[in-house]
Amino acid sequence: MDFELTEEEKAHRKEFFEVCKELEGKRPASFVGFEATYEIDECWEYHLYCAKEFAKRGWLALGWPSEYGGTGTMMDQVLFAEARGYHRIPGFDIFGVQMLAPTLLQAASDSIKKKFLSPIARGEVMWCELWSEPNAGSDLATLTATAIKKGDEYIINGQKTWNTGAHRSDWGFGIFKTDPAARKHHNLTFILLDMKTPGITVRPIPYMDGGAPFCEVYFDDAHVPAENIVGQENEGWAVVNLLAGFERSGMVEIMAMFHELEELVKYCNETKRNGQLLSRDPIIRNRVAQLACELEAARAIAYRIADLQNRNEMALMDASAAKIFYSELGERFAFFATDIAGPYGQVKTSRWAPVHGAWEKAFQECFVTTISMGANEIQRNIIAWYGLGLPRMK
Amino acid sequence: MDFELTEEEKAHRKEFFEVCKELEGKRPASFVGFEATYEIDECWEYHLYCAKEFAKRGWLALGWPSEYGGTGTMMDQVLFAEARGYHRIPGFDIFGVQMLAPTLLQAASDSIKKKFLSPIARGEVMWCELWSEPNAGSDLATLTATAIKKGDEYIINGQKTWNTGAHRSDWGFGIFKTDPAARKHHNLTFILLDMKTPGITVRPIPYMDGGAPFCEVYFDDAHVPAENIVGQENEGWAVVNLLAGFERSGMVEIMAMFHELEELVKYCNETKRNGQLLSRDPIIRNRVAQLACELEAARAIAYRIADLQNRNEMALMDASAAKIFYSELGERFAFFATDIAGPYGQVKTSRWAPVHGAWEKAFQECFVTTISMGANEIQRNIIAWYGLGLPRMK
Amino acid sequence: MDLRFTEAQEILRKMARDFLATECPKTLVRELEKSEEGYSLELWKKMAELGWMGLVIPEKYEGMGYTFQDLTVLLEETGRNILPGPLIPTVISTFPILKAGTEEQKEDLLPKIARGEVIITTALLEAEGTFNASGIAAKATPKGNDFIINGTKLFAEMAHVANYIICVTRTNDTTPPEEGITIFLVDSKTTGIRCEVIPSIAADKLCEVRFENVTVPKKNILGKIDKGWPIVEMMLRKGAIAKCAESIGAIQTCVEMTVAYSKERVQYDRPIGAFQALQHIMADMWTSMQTSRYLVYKAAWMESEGQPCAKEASLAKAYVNEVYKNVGKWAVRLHGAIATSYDHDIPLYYRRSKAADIAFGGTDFHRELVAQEIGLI
Amino acid sequence: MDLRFTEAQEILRKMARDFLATECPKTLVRELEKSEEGYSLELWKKMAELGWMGLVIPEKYEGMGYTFQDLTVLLEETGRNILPGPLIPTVISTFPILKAGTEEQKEDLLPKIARGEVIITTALLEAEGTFNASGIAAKATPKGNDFIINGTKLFAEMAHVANYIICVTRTNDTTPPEEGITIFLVDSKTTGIRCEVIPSIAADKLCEVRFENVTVPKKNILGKIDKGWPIVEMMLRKGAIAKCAESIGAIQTCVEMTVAYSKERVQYDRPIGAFQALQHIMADMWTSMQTSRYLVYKAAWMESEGQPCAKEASLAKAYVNEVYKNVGKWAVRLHGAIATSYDHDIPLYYRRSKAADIAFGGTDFHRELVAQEIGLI
Repeated sequence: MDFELTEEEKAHRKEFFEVCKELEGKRPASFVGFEATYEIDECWEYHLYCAKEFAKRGWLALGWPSEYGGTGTMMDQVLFAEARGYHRIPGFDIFGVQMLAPTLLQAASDSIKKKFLSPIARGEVMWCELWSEPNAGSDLATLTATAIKKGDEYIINGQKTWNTGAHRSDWGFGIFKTDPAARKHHNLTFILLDMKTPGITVRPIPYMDGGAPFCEVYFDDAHVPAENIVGQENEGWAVVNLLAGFERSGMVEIMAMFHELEELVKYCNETKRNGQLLSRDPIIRNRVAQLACELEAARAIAYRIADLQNRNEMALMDASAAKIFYSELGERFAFFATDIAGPYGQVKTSRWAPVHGAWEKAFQECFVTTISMGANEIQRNIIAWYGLGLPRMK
Repeated sequence: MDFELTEEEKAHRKEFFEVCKELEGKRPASFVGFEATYEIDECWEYHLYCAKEFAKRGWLALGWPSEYGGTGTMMDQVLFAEARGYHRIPGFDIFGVQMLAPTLLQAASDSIKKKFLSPIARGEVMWCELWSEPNAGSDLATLTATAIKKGDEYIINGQKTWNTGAHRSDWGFGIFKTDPAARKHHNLTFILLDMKTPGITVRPIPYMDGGAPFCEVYFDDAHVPAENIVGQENEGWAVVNLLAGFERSGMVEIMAMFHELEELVKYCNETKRNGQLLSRDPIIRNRVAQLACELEAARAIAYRIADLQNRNEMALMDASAAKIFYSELGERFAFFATDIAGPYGQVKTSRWAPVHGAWEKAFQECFVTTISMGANEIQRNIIAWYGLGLPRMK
Repeated sequence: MDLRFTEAQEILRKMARDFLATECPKTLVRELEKSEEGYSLELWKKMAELGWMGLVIPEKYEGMGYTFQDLTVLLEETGRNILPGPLIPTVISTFPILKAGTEEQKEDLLPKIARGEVIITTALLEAEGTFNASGIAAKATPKGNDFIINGTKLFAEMAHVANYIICVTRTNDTTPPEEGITIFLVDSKTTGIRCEVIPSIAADKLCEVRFENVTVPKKNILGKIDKGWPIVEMMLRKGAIAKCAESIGAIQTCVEMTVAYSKERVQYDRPIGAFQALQHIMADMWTSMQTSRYLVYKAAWMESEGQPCAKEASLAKAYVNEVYKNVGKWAVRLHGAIATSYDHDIPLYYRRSKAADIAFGGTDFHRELVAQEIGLI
Repeated sequence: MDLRFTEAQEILRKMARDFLATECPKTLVRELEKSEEGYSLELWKKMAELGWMGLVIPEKYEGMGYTFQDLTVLLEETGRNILPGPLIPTVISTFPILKAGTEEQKEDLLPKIARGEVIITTALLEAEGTFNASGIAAKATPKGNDFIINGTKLFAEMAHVANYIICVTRTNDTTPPEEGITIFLVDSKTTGIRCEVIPSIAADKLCEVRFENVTVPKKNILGKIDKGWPIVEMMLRKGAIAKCAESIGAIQTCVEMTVAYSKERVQYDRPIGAFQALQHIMADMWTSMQTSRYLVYKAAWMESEGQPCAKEASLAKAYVNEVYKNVGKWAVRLHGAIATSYDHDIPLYYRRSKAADIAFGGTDFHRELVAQEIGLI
């Protein structure tokens, strides 16, 4: 067993960190937490800028086959994620680069690959995911939005919701009922669509903290070319499951928390309460240390997942475990950091707020990771049913 | 809303505490935790002695109708429980006095009441419960031990298990299948039986810590008079449910923990580590305080239950909540106290053990409360289904 | 012992519940969050008509003469519905006047408070953010018949609309921290006072209040010079219990809404409330609510009866702080994405769980008080 | 990076697993718990034949010359099966000899250890029960070519059967506590040593060892006079990682047994493993196991590579301590009453979770080390 990186990997990692650190210097002050990417104009601009910076180095196509412009290895993806997470740099479209691209590489026709991969690698087209509906959250089998084929087009009607950044994105990939008569799991098609298509209306949903990372998307006779599908018609379920496997790498979030831990330590080392530095309070020392333990445990399992993926092995259970663990660690971190800050823990971004209000923001935004990307309750089912082989109650 | 006791209640409470305190002085050193009652001869003798002391004051019949020798009120039961718990005094047979007696009062024939209540009130007959079987733990509907009527007797065959103190007890009450052909819940009869009946064999089960509070009981053609049943034949399920309602008062356990908390505080105030009293360690102060909060919360809900029961109102949800809460608090208490003791936390009763090894013992015996008397998972179902009205999955 | 509400309390509860349901819908709550004032004058006047601000003020000062326990019964309802505005600051700031005010101060202020004409708040915390006396640095210096106050107070709730501010100052820094504290009743219009709203998670209009050479007449001292800290402790104790009562109401709403939603929301062909894992979480939410409830009721009763209850107040606050945040978190998670929306009611409660935690002392502050009370030396 | 075991490690694992399954059934474990010695000489000899005690001893001293990581691979298996006896005390006590022993000491002792002829343990803790240097009061006083040791050591595992005791003594009490510590290699047969077994939750034969005017020749010092503490720190670090590896194996058994039992045990007409509330608990048990596992592997790898890893060792120990106790607790609860029986295997693991927590430093001890390592001043 060997945790050592190769010399080449070390060199790459160094470069990823250097570039990200440099980009950090250009980050707008309003960028507090990744959700800001979608919420604030200057943050979205920054995202696009970073994307270009990454693209020109080939970093949006790490581990891809060289015929589609790929560079580097699967391991580079992991190391790059570490750097982006630690320095909290956007520019990496999780929908396009992380989820769609590997799905297309495995499941799409040549023409689709040729058409869509290159703009993703160039950081030119930003994507959103069109998954959930008001009555279909965790349970995608009850979707109702339809795409009815008419000639060489699909006519799309219905509503999607909780679409991260849909109001910013150029294109979307989604799943629609193409054969309302067919049986469950064999009536859905995975469709790529231009978000500027007439008949598509996007409305941001105000988030509890006043931001708006999520949207509702309405379809009213939106016409989409029939060629823009991935996989077979009515067999989109298989594509969704494939894509879901690329969805849950926690490395970015974990490394972002590492940075937050450093900020927390700094805050404790600099802030006095009752005439004593917070860092001298044994209770705080004890709890911050426990956060550090959990964070290191999260990173350890993220490496385990990377190791499996590097060998193209399945990481189903570990990925679910990691997702549960880092997302709930995020909750604990937010609760604990706002506690440490005392009365300042409730202050929103302003001159009174510690660390730009990041902790108060985290207190509310922690749900983005626990609820999204397969709610943790679903992840626990996955571990129990598919991992531990426990019987599924009918 | 009024938490004040009446003058009479205060006087009774004072007397309960005084007598229990006096009895505490006569307690053998080997009595560490209530389970010792059944495990150690001199502790069982002490139990019998205390029972007589209580009986002569009428305290084993508190709240009973006067025709059966009852004294005092339902509230006195609660106050008496506080005193016994706080001073950790046995002598109160939870099976006979707490569970069986009120069941008989509500559901038994006059002849049964006449025959069995008085010996209970006099502290002369000790009871055990014959409930679970190897394949029927939480789910009593799958019981298999049979009692087949033959003339004016039942012939009992089969096995019961996890019977607390069965090897010490004079009589047992149990539930047996009397009509193997009838449908579920209408084939069981609630039977009282003399544990000296030929054909009954009792074997103590060694507990993980080396004690033996539980037993297995084997029935091999044991003949029991048919008159010794409570309720109707084949309708024992209703009696079980009635009895279960008397099972879950946590006041004794909660008050025992209050005493343990005082011992813990004393230990911290007297014990140095790293040249400093444990009580000066802010981490310990913080955690002991949290235990105190939870303990007070447990006592508060126990009073709530007493208040409901005093008015003959149902306390189903609250009783389940209290049981979950105090039993898991017991786990936390045991974990935390053994942590505070550092390396001494692992020491069994001996000259090296803090507080006579009570915490090490609690580390193992905490399961007696979480698992027994309706495992906490079952209690959570009760709250969810019957309390919150959540749908039961088929 | 009778742990039921009295008949009068049941009437108070029901009236409050009905009133708030009609007069303080969640649309108004959200509107007030975004408003500058943070309260509705119209609603405030109606509350005054119901006697809420004067609930614990004796009848001779135009109050209702109710008990502290009755107040907590009301606050459980305001917490249940959410009632933005200066009710708690005003009511809690009334206690120092009742306790330590001169007859003149009482006669002047109490009727106005009861009539809803005067809003009061307390300015206690400063830069260090501690609830200990050592954190009080704002200085009051005697000058003739006046004192001159200098310093900056933080997190004074609704100070921007208050008519009076109870300002906790240091008048002696040669003594132990608790023994040099003096409390002033300050007219908020006095020259030298500047107020700024700090943006906060509950949008509850916590203010920075700067005192720059603010002249306050000696007769505006509440209690005695240098002897103010016990009064602050009394306010913190009553405030902690009051906040707990409010939290119990909020927790109950979170539990009820979550249970109700779980019965309606269908996923995988059944209401999500049929899933055992979620059932057990809801059972735990209920259990933590119910264990909190009687802990708080006990403390409220003791305070109401005038029994010493510093321990009980701190036990309750330390416990309920964590329960509210945890129940709030699970309420969001069991609702799923829908409850992350600003327009949903659950996050209104969830965000307030953090504010409630902080108000009148956070968990660790109260745990330390508990540690002292249970005899840890 | 390749987080798979090497082929040699897989062979070691498999051999250990098969060997222990045959040679160390749970009946033997329970028997040894009740025995006076606490280990089986027969088994010990077989283990020696497999080279376990000499695993990390260089080949020139008749050892196997394996790495520290290989040792943790073995210990994961001994933890998985439970192996009572002095393997960990002996192996961990070997490191000070390897690190600081003279060539003479090495040549004398290491082959005997490797051959299973010598059992060693370490006597570190004293009355205060702290793992800090300040807790070392046992005094070693020079006298000619000897030192005279006086003091009482506690919790020295298997000292009652050890041939040698590594005794950590104070030789200077005018310096800071860490700078006056000297380590002696003491023959356990020396006059003045008395040993008594302390009854403990894991029945792992922790001993009180009293030193009364025990004469030890100067040449038995390990390392240098007054410079022993860094060696203790090294032992605590390696011991912590070793104990974590053992714990991971135990945790895995608890998870596997619980999952398997839940598939078999039928209640309410279905295997209890079909109940979602229990499924989620088992999913959490698995998650905590797996997050622990790679944390421990990382620390073991760093230690094995000679990289500084005080932080990683403490991170792992602080985390795994709690995971093991918690998984053990849930293993009992999900099995139900059956697992409260002394004759069931689960409580063997559960009881050991408390002993594992304490060995080489409890959770709070290691959290404090972590706090220092992450830069809290």
